[in-house]
Amino acid sequence: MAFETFADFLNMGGHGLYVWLSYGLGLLTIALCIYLPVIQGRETRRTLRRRIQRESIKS
Amino acid sequence: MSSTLQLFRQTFKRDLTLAFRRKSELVNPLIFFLIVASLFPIGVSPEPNFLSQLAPGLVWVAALLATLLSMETLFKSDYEDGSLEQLLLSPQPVFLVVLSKVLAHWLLSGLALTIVAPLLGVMLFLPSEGMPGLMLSLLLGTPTLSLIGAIGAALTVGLRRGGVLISLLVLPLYIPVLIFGSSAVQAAVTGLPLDGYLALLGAMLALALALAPIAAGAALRISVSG
Amino acid sequence: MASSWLPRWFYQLASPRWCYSITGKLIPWFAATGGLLFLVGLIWGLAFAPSDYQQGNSFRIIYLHVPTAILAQSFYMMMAIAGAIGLIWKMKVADMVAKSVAPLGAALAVLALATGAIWGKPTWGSWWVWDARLTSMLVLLFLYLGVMALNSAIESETTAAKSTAVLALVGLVNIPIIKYSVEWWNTLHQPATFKLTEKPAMPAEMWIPLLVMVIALYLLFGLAMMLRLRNEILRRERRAGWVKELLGS
Amino acid sequence: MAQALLTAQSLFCERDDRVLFDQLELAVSEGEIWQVEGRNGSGKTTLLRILCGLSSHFEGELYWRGESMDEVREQFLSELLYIGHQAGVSAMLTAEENLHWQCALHPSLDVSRAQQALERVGLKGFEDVPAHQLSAGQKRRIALAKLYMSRAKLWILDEPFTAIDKIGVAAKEALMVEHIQAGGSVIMTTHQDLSSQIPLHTINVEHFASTQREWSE
Repeated sequence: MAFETFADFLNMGGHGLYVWLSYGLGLLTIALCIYLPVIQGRETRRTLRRRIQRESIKS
Repeated sequence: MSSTLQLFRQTFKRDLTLAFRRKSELVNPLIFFLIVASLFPIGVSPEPNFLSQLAPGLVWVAALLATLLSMETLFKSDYEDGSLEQLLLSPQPVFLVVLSKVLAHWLLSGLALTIVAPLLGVMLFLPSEGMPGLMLSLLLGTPTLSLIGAIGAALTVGLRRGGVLISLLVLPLYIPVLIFGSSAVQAAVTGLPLDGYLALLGAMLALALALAPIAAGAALRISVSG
Repeated sequence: MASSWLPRWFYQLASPRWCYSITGKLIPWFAATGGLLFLVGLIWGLAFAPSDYQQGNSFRIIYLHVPTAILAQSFYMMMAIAGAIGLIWKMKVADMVAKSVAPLGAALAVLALATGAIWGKPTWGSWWVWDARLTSMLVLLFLYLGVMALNSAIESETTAAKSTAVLALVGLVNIPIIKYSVEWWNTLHQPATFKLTEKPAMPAEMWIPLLVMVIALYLLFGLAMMLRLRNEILRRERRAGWVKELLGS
Repeated sequence: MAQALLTAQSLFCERDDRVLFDQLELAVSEGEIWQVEGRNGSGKTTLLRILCGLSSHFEGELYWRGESMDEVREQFLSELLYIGHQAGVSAMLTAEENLHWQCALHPSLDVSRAQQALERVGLKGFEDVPAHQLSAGQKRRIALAKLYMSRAKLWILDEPFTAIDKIGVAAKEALMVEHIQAGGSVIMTTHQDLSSQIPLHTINVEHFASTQREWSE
């Protein structure tokens, strides 16, 4: 462990703002990069399913 | 083989003829070049010492933008009137025609810019020691700009609003030429040897000469088939 | 597909259906190992790795900055190579891979730039410095943006895929030239200052978490890529029988 | 039996989510004139562009003289004359300059016949006039002059008679008959009715328009 206390850990030797800002941005980006395709996928599947149903009713 | 050379020559002649008949397209890049360069003294500072420091970069940036501006027309009218289809249906290699067109285009844009450049140098107080470096670097650098620009022009020829897009595609690729070109001028101003920079510009030109016409030919085929 | 000397999996890859099912099987593994390694690397890098004797704890940004920078570059390579495969073998899946990779690569480049800038503030005293690495990363981002802009400007999907492949390949040839020229330009303009990441001989307790983070991000962004790819496959193959079967039941 | 010059097998093409044609088969032999039929937007131009190799948006196989198109493309191009929707005439060049460049592009065009060809299409006296000063019909005729100069085996003509008067059309028809009698072939689209003297084969693109693989709105 490189830090004595949890407050030290948060403070990062005075560089807390920079470190936590970077990691916050990083986590956000990674989460979005994975989450967005997941909801897009759901959306695509839903519209395609609807189309297929419409097709099968017609024929 | 001789028919291939014949095609190269004919295309070259044709494009020069076309350029001279469309006078405005001929002089527009040059006027643009002059105007852009004169924006800096007005927009930043007219102070001679300051300008002479910036001059190498400014002239190069202006030359780069002027070349870029003129690139869009390279294949546009041929695309619109169907000449491009005829070109692609030629049994001759397409890259050769592209090369010939780029050469004609460069003569009237890049070379013309190179010749006008000393005028800009004077306007921006570029020390006279820098002039040879300026002209040599432009002479070696602008053909590379035209060749790379041809790829961008070929990729965007079928698009209605290709103008802004082509800059977006091509400008990042221009950065190495800009770096070495303006460094060469800077070196000339400070009295350092130029050979290294010129050799690098030459190497980039050689690479562009070898690859760009092929890439542009492929891009034309793709654009026309779309 | 004229030539037959390529291995069998190569042809299987060409099948969107096969690709869809194989990525479906791989995704949970990527998610699990990627997530786990990411957690390990994150905690290790943030809490356990020793702080740098010069930069202090701001050094810990390296565990995000370096992996994203590496990934941004290798994703570009992946995009260009996938594009080339699409051009040469007319492989639809390769086109879809290239298209799925581009936005992720751009996001990675943005992240690398952002973390670099944030790291720059305590190190250099300003948010932005025209450091060689940051500058070439910026140019890489421009290349990504160009590819994405071209792709969205062309209506026909096949034409868009081919055009972007050509552009990505031209960019690929240019990347080493840009890198070299920017580095050289940088040394010319600002004589050797404090570099962000170049450290002679990093101790093991510093670089092992870095390695863990690199692998973790490869897995996570690989996961994101596969998710995008699957959406793309569904969208483009919507008329194929197997998609109807898959979604109809 | 006359050898098939150009063969297309199981062509499939879709545009904007619409299948233009599927399983389209076509075999053009020496001495045949083929007319491609179909309504506007049914894919006639697309088919011609696929056949001559301008468009690669299709699935299926093309053969030239029985060999795969990919392998004999250059040979094919040297025996092809294509006049597209766009005439391929630069507005800023004169008729003569236009033809000379075309001859450089296509060795199958005989440059020594340029003068005569322009006369035949009624552009005598207009050789030195830039094309933008000519009427639409006259511009079209510059492109059609190539028919009189061509040694190409296969002509692919997309609406060649747009803005051409009756006499002009009749002359071109005679020329096409001459061409096929010499062993050439023609594939064309046209809205005009052709004279009944011409031995015409027809293919209707719409017959191959598939509704099976299509999404209805």
